[in-house]
Amino acid sequence: MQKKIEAIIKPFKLEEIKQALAEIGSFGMTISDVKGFGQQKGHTALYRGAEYEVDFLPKTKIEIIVSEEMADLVIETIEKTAKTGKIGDGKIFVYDVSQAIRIRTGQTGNEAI
Amino acid sequence: MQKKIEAIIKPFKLEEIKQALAEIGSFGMTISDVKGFGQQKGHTALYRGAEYEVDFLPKTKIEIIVSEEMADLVIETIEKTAKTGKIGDGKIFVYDVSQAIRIRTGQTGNEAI
Amino acid sequence: MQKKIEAIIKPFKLEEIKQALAEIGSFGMTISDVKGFGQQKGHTALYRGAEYEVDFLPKTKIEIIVSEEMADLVIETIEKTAKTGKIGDGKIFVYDVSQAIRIRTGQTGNEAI
Amino acid sequence: MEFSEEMKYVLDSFWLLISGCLVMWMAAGFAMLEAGLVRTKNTTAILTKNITLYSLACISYYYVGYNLMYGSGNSFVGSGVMMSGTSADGHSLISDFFFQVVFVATAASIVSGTVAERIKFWPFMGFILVLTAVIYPIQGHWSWGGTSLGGMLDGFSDFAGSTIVHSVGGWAGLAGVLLLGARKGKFGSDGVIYPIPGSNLPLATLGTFVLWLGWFGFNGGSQLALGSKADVDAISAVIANTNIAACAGALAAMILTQLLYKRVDLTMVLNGALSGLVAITAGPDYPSMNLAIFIGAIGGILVVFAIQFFDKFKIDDPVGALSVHLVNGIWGTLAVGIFKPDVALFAQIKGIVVIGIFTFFSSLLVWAVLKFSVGIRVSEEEEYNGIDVDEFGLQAYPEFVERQGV
Amino acid sequence: MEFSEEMKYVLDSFWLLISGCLVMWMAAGFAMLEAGLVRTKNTTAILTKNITLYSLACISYYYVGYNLMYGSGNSFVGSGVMMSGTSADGHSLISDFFFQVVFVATAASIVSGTVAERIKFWPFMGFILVLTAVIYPIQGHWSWGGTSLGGMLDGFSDFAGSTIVHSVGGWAGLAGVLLLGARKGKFGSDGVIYPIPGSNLPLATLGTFVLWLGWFGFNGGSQLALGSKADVDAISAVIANTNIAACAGALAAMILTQLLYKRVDLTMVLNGALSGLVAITAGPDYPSMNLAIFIGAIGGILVVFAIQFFDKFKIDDPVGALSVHLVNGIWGTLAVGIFKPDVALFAQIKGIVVIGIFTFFSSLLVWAVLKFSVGIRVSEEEEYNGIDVDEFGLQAYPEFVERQGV
Amino acid sequence: MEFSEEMKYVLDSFWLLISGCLVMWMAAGFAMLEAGLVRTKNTTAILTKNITLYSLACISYYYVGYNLMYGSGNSFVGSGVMMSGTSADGHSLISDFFFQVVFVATAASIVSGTVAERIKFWPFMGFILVLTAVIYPIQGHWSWGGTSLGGMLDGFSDFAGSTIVHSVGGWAGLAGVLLLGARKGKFGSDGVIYPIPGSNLPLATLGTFVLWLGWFGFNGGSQLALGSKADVDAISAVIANTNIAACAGALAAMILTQLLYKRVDLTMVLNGALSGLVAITAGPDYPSMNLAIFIGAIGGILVVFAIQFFDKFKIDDPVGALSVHLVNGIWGTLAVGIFKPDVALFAQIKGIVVIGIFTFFSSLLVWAVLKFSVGIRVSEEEEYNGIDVDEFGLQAYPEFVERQGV
Ligand SMILES: Nc1ncnc2c1ncn2[C@@H]1O[C@H](COP(=O)(O)OP(=O)(O)O)[C@@H](O)[C@H]1O
Ligand SMILES: Nc1ncnc2c1ncn2[C@@H]1O[C@H](COP(=O)(O)OP(=O)(O)O)[C@@H](O)[C@H]1O
Ligand SMILES: Nc1ncnc2c1ncn2[C@@H]1O[C@H](COP(=O)(O)OP(=O)(O)O)[C@@H](O)[C@H]1O
Repeated sequence: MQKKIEAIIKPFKLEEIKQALAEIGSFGMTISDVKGFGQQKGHTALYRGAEYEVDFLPKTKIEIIVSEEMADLVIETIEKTAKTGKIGDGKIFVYDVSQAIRIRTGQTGNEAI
Repeated sequence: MQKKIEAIIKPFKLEEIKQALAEIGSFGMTISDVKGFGQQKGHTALYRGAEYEVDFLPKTKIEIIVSEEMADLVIETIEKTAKTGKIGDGKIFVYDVSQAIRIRTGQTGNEAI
Repeated sequence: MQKKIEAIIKPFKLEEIKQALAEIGSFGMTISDVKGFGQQKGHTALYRGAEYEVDFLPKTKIEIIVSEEMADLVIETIEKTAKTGKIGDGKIFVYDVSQAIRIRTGQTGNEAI
Repeated sequence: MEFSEEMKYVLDSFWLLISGCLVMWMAAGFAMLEAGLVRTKNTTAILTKNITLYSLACISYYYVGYNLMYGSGNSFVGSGVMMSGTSADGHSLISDFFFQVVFVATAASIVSGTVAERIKFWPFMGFILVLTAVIYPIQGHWSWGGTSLGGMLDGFSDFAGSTIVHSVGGWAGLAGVLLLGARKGKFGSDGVIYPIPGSNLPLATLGTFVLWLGWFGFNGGSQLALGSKADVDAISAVIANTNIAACAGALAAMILTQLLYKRVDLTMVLNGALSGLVAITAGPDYPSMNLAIFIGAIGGILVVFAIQFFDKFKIDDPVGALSVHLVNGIWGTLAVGIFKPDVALFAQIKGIVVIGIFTFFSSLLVWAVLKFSVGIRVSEEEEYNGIDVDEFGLQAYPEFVERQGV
Repeated sequence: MEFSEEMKYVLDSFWLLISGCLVMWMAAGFAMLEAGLVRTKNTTAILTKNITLYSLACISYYYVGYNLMYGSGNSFVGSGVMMSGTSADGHSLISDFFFQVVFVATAASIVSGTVAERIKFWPFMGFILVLTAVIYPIQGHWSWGGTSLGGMLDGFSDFAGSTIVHSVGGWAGLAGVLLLGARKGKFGSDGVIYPIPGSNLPLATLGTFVLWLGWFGFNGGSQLALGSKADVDAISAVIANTNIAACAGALAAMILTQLLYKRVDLTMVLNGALSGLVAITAGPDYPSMNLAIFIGAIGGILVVFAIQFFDKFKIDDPVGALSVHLVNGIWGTLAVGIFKPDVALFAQIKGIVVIGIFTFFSSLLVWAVLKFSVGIRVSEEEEYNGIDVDEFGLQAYPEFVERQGV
Repeated sequence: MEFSEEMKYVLDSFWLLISGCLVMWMAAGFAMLEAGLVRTKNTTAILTKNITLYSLACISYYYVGYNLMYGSGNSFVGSGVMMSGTSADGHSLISDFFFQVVFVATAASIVSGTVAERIKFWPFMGFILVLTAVIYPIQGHWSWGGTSLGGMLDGFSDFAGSTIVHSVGGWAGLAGVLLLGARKGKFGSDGVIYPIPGSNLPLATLGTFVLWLGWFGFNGGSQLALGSKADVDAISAVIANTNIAACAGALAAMILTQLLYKRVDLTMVLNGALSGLVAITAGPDYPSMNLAIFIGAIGGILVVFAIQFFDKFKIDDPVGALSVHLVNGIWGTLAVGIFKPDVALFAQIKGIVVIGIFTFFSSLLVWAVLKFSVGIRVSEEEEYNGIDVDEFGLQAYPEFVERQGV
């Protein structure tokens, strides 16, 4: 079985995480731009004399599908690398994958990723 | 255990939903821009005399990870707030989360969210 | 129960897949822009005489929630249509959905999708 | 014709043509400024309006307006005979027409900014037709047309149009806004103001620079002659004063926003520069540069407070056109009365009021007729989706992903 | 030199310089217009082409073209001796060169729009080299060079180049398109047309305004003299007519698209304004403003139908350059034959046909040589990915997220 | 005044005004170029700086700089009495002031590009104040002010300011960069260079075209007279040479980047065109077009290598301003010594060195005072988040989604 690891991180940490993951031999990931808030809130901005709230902060979402065996190592690596110790560092969520297929070859399961 | 609540909504409902969720004490969410269609289809546009179909309509995706206990309340709140009664209001999908980690502290499970 | 089918494809295949799915009677999908790499790596670019790596390639993510019965047919259709045989064709991942709700009507389960 | 006379004729006409080209260029400036200050979803609409209103203004002013303004007629309105002949006294008649027509287009552009993001296209064009063919020319007939409205405007002095062009555009826009209402989501209950940031500040900055450049023709050309030492000296003063008033307006807004908001607000700096330009326009010829700096700086200060003032009264003016053109058009005209030796402040006030009342109420009438016949505002849904998609079927940046309510 | 003669020399040369600056500015207009009407993925490519083609055109025209065009030589082609000396009859020779060179660049810019989004860079530059050094100058030698091609073009009248510049650019582009084919995905089977919207309409609008302004130099400068009452009167008429023809073209396209599509199509309005400009260019000096409005309006109508026509015949012209420059270049030249008293329609037709055939077939030959030697079209994959990334390694908006096939 | 004398007065003053308008337009060019070459997150900042620095430069030069430069005073610095009177010898004094003031703004604009993306706003404005009120005028007093610094600069020839304007701007910027350091993330350890692509190439291209057009006024106006055959012939040569040198610079960069990188790099082509312009500026009046092409082409080549050179020495210059203005300012000034018959190369070198040393060290002093008092660099976090959000509270494109670290 495979696991999906979904990490919401500070955008500028992406490069570092990518390299750290390459080193432990995990390849393949999908990323996207998201916005969010949690304990870290947005800030107040001012436009032409009127105040307004910017609630959502830019974050990057990383999605990695790995085999169950690799999952812990990948999670640990992300955790370590993404951490700055400051508020807003982000979260990691893990899900079960019930099927994985490589379109080009039709391979499934761990061979697909 | 935690649940992931994924709601596809009309973009202009986001603000309202954010406030409604804050009131019931749920904080933390991640949003992203998506496009989609369902029963609500796109429309025909015209450019320099030639017609074309715009199939996908802009939607906002909200992702919220909550504890199992909170899940129903959050779902209900989104459902109520996002509803306009008109076609294209969107969907809510719920998934199991097998692990949740707060990167900054290493906390897991309900403490992570 | 419903399944979530998540396909990461080459962007220019989207149109074709949309049509193929319409033919087998699946409607409703959500798409988003993502970037990723796997076996297909990025390329080297040059800006003002300095080289740099473009690691991530643009991909499109399709998310479709279908009833368990339909899932295999949808997967097969995507697989067939998205395939070019060249590296970077993408992946399909499948997950369990624990709940699905149509906001407009409150319908749940297979009726919601 | 004697040689020296001919040279003067050539140079005077030529200067009108060059100035006219510069003023025409202001149409591009308005288009860019406004496109930069509205939201992406209404950008195609504002671009379309700006290019078509310029086109319509030129044609309607040719067929009707120019003669209502400069035709003999009576003291209220000109003759209405179509422009004819080729040479007027001392310069080519057509060069004069070309220079004048770009002015009327400027007045019309001001309106488009004020009513942006919610007006329907065709009623808007209808209003522009009346404004450029009738309203603007009639009040112009009194001042530049020389009739003084039967003496009422005696002594009124407006070199290049702080009142006659800019505040006329402002009054016409204000009348529209009052009947049109604010954009959805701009004003909350209990007096909260939700800012709606402009979508493309480089475009807005470009537009400001374009207007700034064009203004050298707007004010410089209003000398209406070039071919003598006195004329070129005057034009030099006009251009240098125009430039430095804009600088002063920008710097004043820069400093004031830093003091008020603890940050320099670029959109206010842009509006500040434009305010300096509008303010100096009524009299760029007489002041020393010191005074031009003062007049421009007051313009830059006024615009910041005016924008807050209009917001407070829920008068929603997306690009700040009222604060720039109406408020500073008035200020600039008053300044001539205060500072120019041979001009009476009272004559200036009378001019501002008479022209203001005429323009505001005639505009209000036209807007009202449009509102209660065909309607002037897009539907709520159209406004939410953006006028571009619903009314024009064309997005301004179709390939760029936009933030949706984020 | 007598004083009055010297003044005329000064003013005439000066006017060529100012006009040349305005026409040079049109290079920016084409760059912005085309960058706004292609997709983001091909924007760097079109920008690069526009700035380098202008540069190449100036240099090749200096070394070769100018003399092929204005050198004595025979009735088919000029002498080919490099431009020399400083003053021509009555004005500075270099000012004349500067004014002429920006014209050839204009013709070249038209081609870049037509073949956009799929042409390879270096073969394109090769074509531009031949066009600006040889093809354009040879046909220009017949008309503006004054040889009349041994009498064949007697009576042919083209004031500022509706045919000589605009339709020449159009024919050269058409020849290219026929050998190049349509962009992938533009035409489906069974006649379906998939529109490919331009990516940045503010840029396209800006480009249109820039061209409009530049056109005052393009047409006004073609009077080639300023220093007399007759000249400045003529220039006044030229500029006023040029302006109002553009207005009429824009309004005609506005009304027509509303009638045909139930919506005003901004890109058609932009093309309409440009069509009015191209149409008036063959004879902006003689008509009344009424007639100029008519000529421009027909231009605005023609362009709408021409775009549909080319689409129907699967001739893929991303920015509408053929419809604007070729079709309206022809219309404008015909209009002179129809309306100008001393010009025969038949002479106009002969000129259009002779110049058209020469330009089209010589261009076709050059394109064909390029196609069958180095190839002119990027690979399918490159076209899909965008020329910017694959050929130029540089995205135009690298930080903006774009929609991918959505 | 005799008629012919008066006409000359009119034309000379007029030409200064028109040229001044064109040079003022360069402020827009710098704003667009720099806004296109920085990242979206610092775009509001660069726009704000460009419009406010222009405004500040005009006012500080009026109150202080103009008289330090042109006032009698001693051989080191002018009198410092505020500009007064209206007509100077042979032309309007104010037209001269207007033309001069836009030059000082150009020098200041160069600095803003060099220190972009990390400088604090207010200290930057402080530096600009000193540069435009004191540093630029003092060195200008030696050359254009005519004192020759007591003979030290005898024989130094700089027609329109390759050294006096462009490399002065470059030296001032270089001093700033050395104290400011590179942008975070530009240079890795072990010599790796991480390119930071500009965010909006159409804007950068537009800026280049705007500068190109403005340069016709910059160089052409530096003839300072128009009203005689000799003058207009000179201006013709100046403008044609200016144009073709830019073309040559663009083409040289195009070819060189193809050879070096196997791709044409648009940003280098833009810098190449600008380099040709800077290089010809020291002497656009004397060369043949052949020579102008040569000078411009060397400029286009130099800029490519200079950009790599500065990168190698970790001197981070986001828009390439040092390579364009400093390096080619020097090259252009040397070229006059090499090619212009009556100019000694040694006098040129002396001029470059003396002015360079003075400007660099006085700038360094000012930057140092600012650095060690209020600080000149934004915080690391501010730099990461972008100056727009943190310092200006305003995004340039608030609705567009940007790539985050992708
Ligand atoms: N409950 C949640 N559900 C979904 N996303 C969340 C949740 N909580 C946080 N996030 C995402 O993680 C990001 C960082 O969370 P935050 O609480 O600010 O940081 P930290 O965990 O360091 O306190 C948020 O911006 C948001 O995108
Ligand atoms: N089966 C599906 N899978 C994934 N996303 C869907 C599915 N059905 C709908 N959606 C998403 O939900 C949005 C709203 O769905 P739609 O059917 O139009 O509305 P409604 O539920 O009100 O009838 C769609 O635009 C799409 O993004
Ligand atoms: N392990 C993974 N986790 C998440 N996404 C992946 C993974 N592997 C590949 N992808 C996504 O799928 C895309 C295609 O994968 P790739 O391996 O390049 O193609 P192929 O499967 O044809 O060899 C990638 O660009 C990436 O977005």
